Amino acid sequence: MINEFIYLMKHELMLCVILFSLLIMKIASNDENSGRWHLMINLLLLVNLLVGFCYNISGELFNGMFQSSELIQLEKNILNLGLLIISLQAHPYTRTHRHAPEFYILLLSSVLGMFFMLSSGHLLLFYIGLELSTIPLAALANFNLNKSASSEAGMKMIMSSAFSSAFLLMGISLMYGTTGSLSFSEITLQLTGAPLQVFAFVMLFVGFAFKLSIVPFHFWTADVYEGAPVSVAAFLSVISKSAIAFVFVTVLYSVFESMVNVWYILLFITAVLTIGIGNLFALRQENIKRFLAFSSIAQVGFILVGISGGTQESEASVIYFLLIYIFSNLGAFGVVNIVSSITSKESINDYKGFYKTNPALSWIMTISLFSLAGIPPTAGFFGKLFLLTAGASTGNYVLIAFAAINMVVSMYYYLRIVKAMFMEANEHPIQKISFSLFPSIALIICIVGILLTGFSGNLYTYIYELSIGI
Amino acid sequence: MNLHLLVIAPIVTAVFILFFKELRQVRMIALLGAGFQLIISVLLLSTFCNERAAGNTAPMLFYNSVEWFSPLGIAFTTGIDGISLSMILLSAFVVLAGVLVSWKMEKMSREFFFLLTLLSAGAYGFFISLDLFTLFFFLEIAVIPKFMLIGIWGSGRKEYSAMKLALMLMAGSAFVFLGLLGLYFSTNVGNGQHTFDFIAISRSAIPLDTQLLFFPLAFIGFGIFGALFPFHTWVPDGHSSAPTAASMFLAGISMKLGGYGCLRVATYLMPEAAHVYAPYIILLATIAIIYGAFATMMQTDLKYINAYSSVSHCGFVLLGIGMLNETAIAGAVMQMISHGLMTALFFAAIGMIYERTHTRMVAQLGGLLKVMPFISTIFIISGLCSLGLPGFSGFVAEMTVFMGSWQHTEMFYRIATILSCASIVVTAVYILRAAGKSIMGPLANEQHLSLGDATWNEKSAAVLLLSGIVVIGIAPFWLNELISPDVNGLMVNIGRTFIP
Amino acid sequence: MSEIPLEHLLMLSTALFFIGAYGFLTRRNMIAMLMSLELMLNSVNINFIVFNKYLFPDTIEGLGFTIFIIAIAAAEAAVAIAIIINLYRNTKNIDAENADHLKH
Amino acid sequence: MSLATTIQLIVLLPLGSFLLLGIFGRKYLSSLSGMIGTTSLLVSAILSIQTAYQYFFLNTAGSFEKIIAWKMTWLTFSEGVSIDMGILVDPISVMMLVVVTVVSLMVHVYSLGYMKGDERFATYYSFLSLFTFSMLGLVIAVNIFQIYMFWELVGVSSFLLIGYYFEKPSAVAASKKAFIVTRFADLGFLIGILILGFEAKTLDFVTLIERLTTSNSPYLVSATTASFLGASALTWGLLLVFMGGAGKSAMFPLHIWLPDAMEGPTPVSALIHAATMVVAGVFLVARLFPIFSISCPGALEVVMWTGVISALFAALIACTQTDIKRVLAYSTMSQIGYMMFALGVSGYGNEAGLGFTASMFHLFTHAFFKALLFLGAGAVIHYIHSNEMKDMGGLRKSMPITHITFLIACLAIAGIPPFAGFFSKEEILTAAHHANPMVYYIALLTAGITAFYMFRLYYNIFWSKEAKTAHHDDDHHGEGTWSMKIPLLILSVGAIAAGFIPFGSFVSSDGHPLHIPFEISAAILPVIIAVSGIALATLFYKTENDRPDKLSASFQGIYKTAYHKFYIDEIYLFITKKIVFNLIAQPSAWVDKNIIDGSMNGLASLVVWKSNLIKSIQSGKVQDYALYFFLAAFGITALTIYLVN
Repeated sequence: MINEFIYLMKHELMLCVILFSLLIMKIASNDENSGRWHLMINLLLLVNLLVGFCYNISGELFNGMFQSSELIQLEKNILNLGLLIISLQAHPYTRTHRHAPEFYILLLSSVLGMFFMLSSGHLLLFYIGLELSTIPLAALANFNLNKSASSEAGMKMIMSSAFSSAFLLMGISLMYGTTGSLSFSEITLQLTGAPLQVFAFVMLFVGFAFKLSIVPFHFWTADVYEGAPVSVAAFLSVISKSAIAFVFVTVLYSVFESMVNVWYILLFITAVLTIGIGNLFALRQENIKRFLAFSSIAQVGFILVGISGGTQESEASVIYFLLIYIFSNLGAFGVVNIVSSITSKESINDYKGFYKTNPALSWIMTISLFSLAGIPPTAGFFGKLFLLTAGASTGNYVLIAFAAINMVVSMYYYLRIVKAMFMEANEHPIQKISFSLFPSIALIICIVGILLTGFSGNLYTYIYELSIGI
Repeated sequence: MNLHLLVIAPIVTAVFILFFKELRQVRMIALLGAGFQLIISVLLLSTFCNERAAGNTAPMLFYNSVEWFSPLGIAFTTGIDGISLSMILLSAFVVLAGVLVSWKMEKMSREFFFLLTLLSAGAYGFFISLDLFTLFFFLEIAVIPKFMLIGIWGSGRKEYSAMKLALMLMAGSAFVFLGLLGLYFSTNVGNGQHTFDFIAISRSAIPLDTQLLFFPLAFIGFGIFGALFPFHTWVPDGHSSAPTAASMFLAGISMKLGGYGCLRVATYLMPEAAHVYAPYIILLATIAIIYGAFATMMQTDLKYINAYSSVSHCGFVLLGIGMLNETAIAGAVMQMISHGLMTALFFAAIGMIYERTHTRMVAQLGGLLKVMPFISTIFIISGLCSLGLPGFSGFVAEMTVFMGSWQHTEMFYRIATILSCASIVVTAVYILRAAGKSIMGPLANEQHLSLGDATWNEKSAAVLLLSGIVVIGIAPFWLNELISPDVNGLMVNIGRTFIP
Repeated sequence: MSEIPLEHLLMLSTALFFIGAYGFLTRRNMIAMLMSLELMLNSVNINFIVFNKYLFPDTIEGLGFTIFIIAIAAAEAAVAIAIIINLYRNTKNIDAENADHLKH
Repeated sequence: MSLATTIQLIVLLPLGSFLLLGIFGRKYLSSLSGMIGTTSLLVSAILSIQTAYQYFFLNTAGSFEKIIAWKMTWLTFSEGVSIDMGILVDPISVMMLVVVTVVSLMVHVYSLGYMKGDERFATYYSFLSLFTFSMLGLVIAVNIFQIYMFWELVGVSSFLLIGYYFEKPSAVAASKKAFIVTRFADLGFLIGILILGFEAKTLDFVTLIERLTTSNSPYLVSATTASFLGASALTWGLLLVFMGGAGKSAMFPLHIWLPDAMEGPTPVSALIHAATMVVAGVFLVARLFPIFSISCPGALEVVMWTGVISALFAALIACTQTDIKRVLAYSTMSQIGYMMFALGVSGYGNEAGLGFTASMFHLFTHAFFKALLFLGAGAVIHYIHSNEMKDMGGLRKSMPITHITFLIACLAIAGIPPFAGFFSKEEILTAAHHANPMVYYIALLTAGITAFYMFRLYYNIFWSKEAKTAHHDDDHHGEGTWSMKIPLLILSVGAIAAGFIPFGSFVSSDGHPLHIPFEISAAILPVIIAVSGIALATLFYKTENDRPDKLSASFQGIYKTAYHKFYIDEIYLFITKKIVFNLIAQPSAWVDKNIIDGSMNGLASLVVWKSNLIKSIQSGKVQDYALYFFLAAFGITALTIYLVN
């Protein structure tokens, strides 16, 4: 019994252990910013990642409120991996920051919230997890305490998320009113498709949409990314997005399965909007963080296309894509992180002639961007095409055609940066940057991931076997 | 014989290149790699011919399939027939020549040769894959290196052209992908599973309305690669801004991906739709041929001249395909090969001239025959080849297309054919104008007197390509024997709804 | 004493929700915005309690949820106010209109 | 040696020397190249004469059959339809073998002296060999496509040789003109081939002719019934093929390239633009003659009129030209006109086929005296360093051999017995007389004019005033080396003797020997006219006087038009420059640049414009965001509920 409990909640428990040890250290020690300390925390996260892989069993706790399966644990492991990469990349930033431990505490508690959300079998736990993952992020967005942009970002984030959670709660309450239960299994049985229920569902959907920054609920995204520290922006765009997407797929496919006609319409509309608007805004960005924000919005649109398929392939493709997306996006953010934390240059024009001074970084950036754009042989190619293939299974080729054409548009702005780095001259290019071990490890992980994940058909097959679909 | 070698060899070469920095080492490795590829392809040819001679009439030889993304019905399936084999040979020739002409690429040589080799890997992969997804994968692999090659090492409005090329080709592949998805979902291998397997799809009867929807997508998609009017505008800019080797690859290989795809994927897999759309294809092809030729007349830049003439010549490929009969399709395949070699040679010659005189403007050139006899001779020869002189490959290909086209008795087809024939006159006009001004005539610029003739590497590149051209031109029968059985094979499918 | 019908209470909560939303959208002062947010959350609370009492009296899921909402709202408000204070430190005002340096 | 190997050798020897000289000539054996080329040609000339001897004299059968000595399938289009390479031996091909090799040999020898010291000596000889190879391949073709291929090769080697002095813009222009005009004609040829091949389902001459001549054969029936614009497919096919022939043979109105082609070295003009290549058109018509005359007399009519018009037209122009090579060029054109209409008036089979024989006969003799004329002119130019009559005169003393031979040639072309031209021309006129009096009288007139302008030329060169360039005598090289004189002598022997060959017993339309009775009565009138022409010329040009100017003044209008070649060139220029370039090429280039490319770029800019349009919604105010959120939430709800129900 007890060890089943441990096995099922091992991810959460592990995180709690790290959190508390951090708290204690914060209280106990006074030189929390030494290199030793950073090494330690990253090692802890590595351990955390590795622990995630052992004893994968599926079951449920607290009579169904907390449930776990191999798939969920896989997703948690993916998140852990991303977390590790981010903490490695954050090194140049945190090393110079007064409150490094708080940074990690907030980060980890947010991840903890995501884990709860992932394993939630009950709307209450889901809600708690959601808030737990959101609120610390708002604080993190504000982590450059004396930068006005940063605090503006934090403000925008907390305000909009609170506003959206009000809608989410409204949806939950109505769902409760119409089904008489808050646990997913119960709700599934009670769905009738009555208008009020549809309304409730749409409100839930909106809550998700906000977190996934689906157009038209995306407005906070770009501002927050721009204002927040790069590592936080990376976390927002990769980890929290993937977590929500995982939950989204499970909720749609297993809980609201019978409402497929409703959410297909929703997905169709929002996917078109998300891809289109995301691209149109990404086209005209000059700040690279903001650019990445909008590009990630567009990426979400593709995820929606994949989800709309509703088959086992769809679920597998979405998870597979998110894994690849973590590598690709973190690769790009990693470079941006290093550049901005060392030279504090964040405009795309600053990257002109980048190749002359930093060939390695430029290649990493290029490969990551190619992967985001879906250009072979990078993994992004496979990820994106599988999403489209999954989406096409509904026979709605209009959506697919739209997405495919937008892939070309996105190609333009990704290549634009490559062009800036390789082809355009610049009298004051970014100087030669030398950076510490941690970020380079992170970047290497990303590149290896980008180059290998795509070709590993077995990985896809593995995910495919775990996933259920409708 | 394992076809994977064709893909592995370039990739290994590319990886090796990354380990070196000096131009001397890098180009040596690239050269070895390219030579090795050529050797492989020739070996492949011999084994292929033996197999066929031994009476192996399987549609695809050296068939081999490796599980990849089995849930999605994607496998790494490879195999070749005469058509793809000839394409592989073409690529091998062009790659080797390309490496040779870019022998003195000082600027960022490592990256240059790396991308060049990667590009060839894409081409080989495309020609050997029998799985539509893999095919598409390699098709796209062949795009982005071009973007980098043009954008970094190009000349003129290089960024613009590079971006334009990349975007248009990507748009093309987007269309292709939609077409492939249509095919994919119209297959069924039990319990709702679909497959990308080429042969399986070719055997499955695809409903006509599906074909009518997806044939245009696939055909236009590949057509953009193959300079289908009016989606050809990347060709002039791309070719003219690209460095010599890249232009050679573009014209010699990339545009062939398009033609090959139009034939193999679009037309072969969706024959009924092909018959429905044939008139439109022929219309566009004819426009491309005649209009491309006339547009060429007005060009003043040697590379633009050749680029536009490529539009015109690739029109013959699409014309042959659109005619949907055995002779014409055989002609189209021949034209692909011929055009590949010839245009590559032409671009090589132009590149050599440009390297020396630093201009490509016809007006600023003149009397080069006196200064650089070899290069000028090469220039004239490739010009003569492109105006379809007997003894060179162009003649064989074009005549085959014409003979095939003439077999349609409808007035529309006849007019299309006559117009296409008329283009050979226009071709003669612009080729002779270019040659007459820049190669013959009085010396335009006294400084040119000091210029030297071709170096050994340029000579060998030219001779390599020239040998291909001449061999096909003198003895077309072997090429015909190589491809015609497989064209027959294609016709079994394509002709299955042929309305005489 | 006669019981208040469910509909009325629902109307109340709905009204409260929209009043809150209106406040959130119109008030310039961020603190005021937070307060209107509280209104929205409370309307949700009313929903939960009402549903619980009228439709499913034999469970207490709704009531439990309410408690959690209140708690989390408090936490949210705390963080929000902290951030607002920080913003005030940096820009010397807490007018939502003026916090628009990140845009387009 | 078997017939096949002999002829293969004849053809391949020049090819060999072409490759040898073309690849290694410049560097290694530039001095030897002349000898190499000449020897290889000598061998093939001997071989071809021997072949002719075998074929004509050791032939036991009563008639001369078409023999396919050797044949291979070169490229298969569809079953039955294929390009074959092979050797077709029949009277005309054998005759042509002899003509080509002999004249070519003469030119090779002549060039040894004429081109001596030229820096691209080797290239020159390799081009000559290339031409000879292609011409030989043309005459032995078994397959209409084979003839087309060598046809093109001949064209390109002519292009290369005209443009041999590539630094002279005029030479380059002339070579381009020659190639493009003939190319245009070949377009017709090609389409003609497509039509004939499609109708007859074969490209082999023998089968083709057999299928399209045997009455009520299905092919013939379909070919004659399928009609387009009033004419049957067969007529179209033949006319288009003839268009090709007319282009090569410089028939009106496709003749404009021939005069300019004189920019090439004179020996080249002698070989290509007088004796051999330009008669390819005649040869082609002769090759397909059975089809013309049996199945499609209409087309033959066209051939005849084209020939007649060209003959007269060219003769008229020739009277006014002052560049001696151009005069010769126009006389060539006019003589070929003779051959053409001779074919045109001919029928098929024994007696009716007189015209055919005559035409071939004239082709044969013409080759000799015209080559002779050109080589003579070459010698003169070599001596004077000018082509213009006004720079010449009184050269009979300083270059006696040239003078004599040139005179012989002039007499021959003027048709004075007993020289070669007399016999052939006489036959042609007889044939025309039988067939069509109209043609006959025009032909007579032309004969007169021919005699006139030839002697105008002759007197202007060798008599009349003293040459301004007489002071050359000290430094000059006389008449040139013996290598230049020997060919003149040999050819003049030909020009005298060739007429006595009983040609009809060898070459005839159907292969059966044809005995042509020589009737004095018919010969008298032409001779009188020719003599009067000569007399007139003597009167005007023997000594320097002002009669010519008076004459030209009195015929002001006609003279000017003739002098300007009837403005044909100008018409062509108008069509190409004004219409093709300005109205077709430029617009298409413009459309491509602006409309098509513009639309592609327009797409891109449209997207950018859109993105600028919507940038304002990202206002940066959190409350706006909340508002959008609010509206979107309820909007989507409403929409969904609406769509679901």
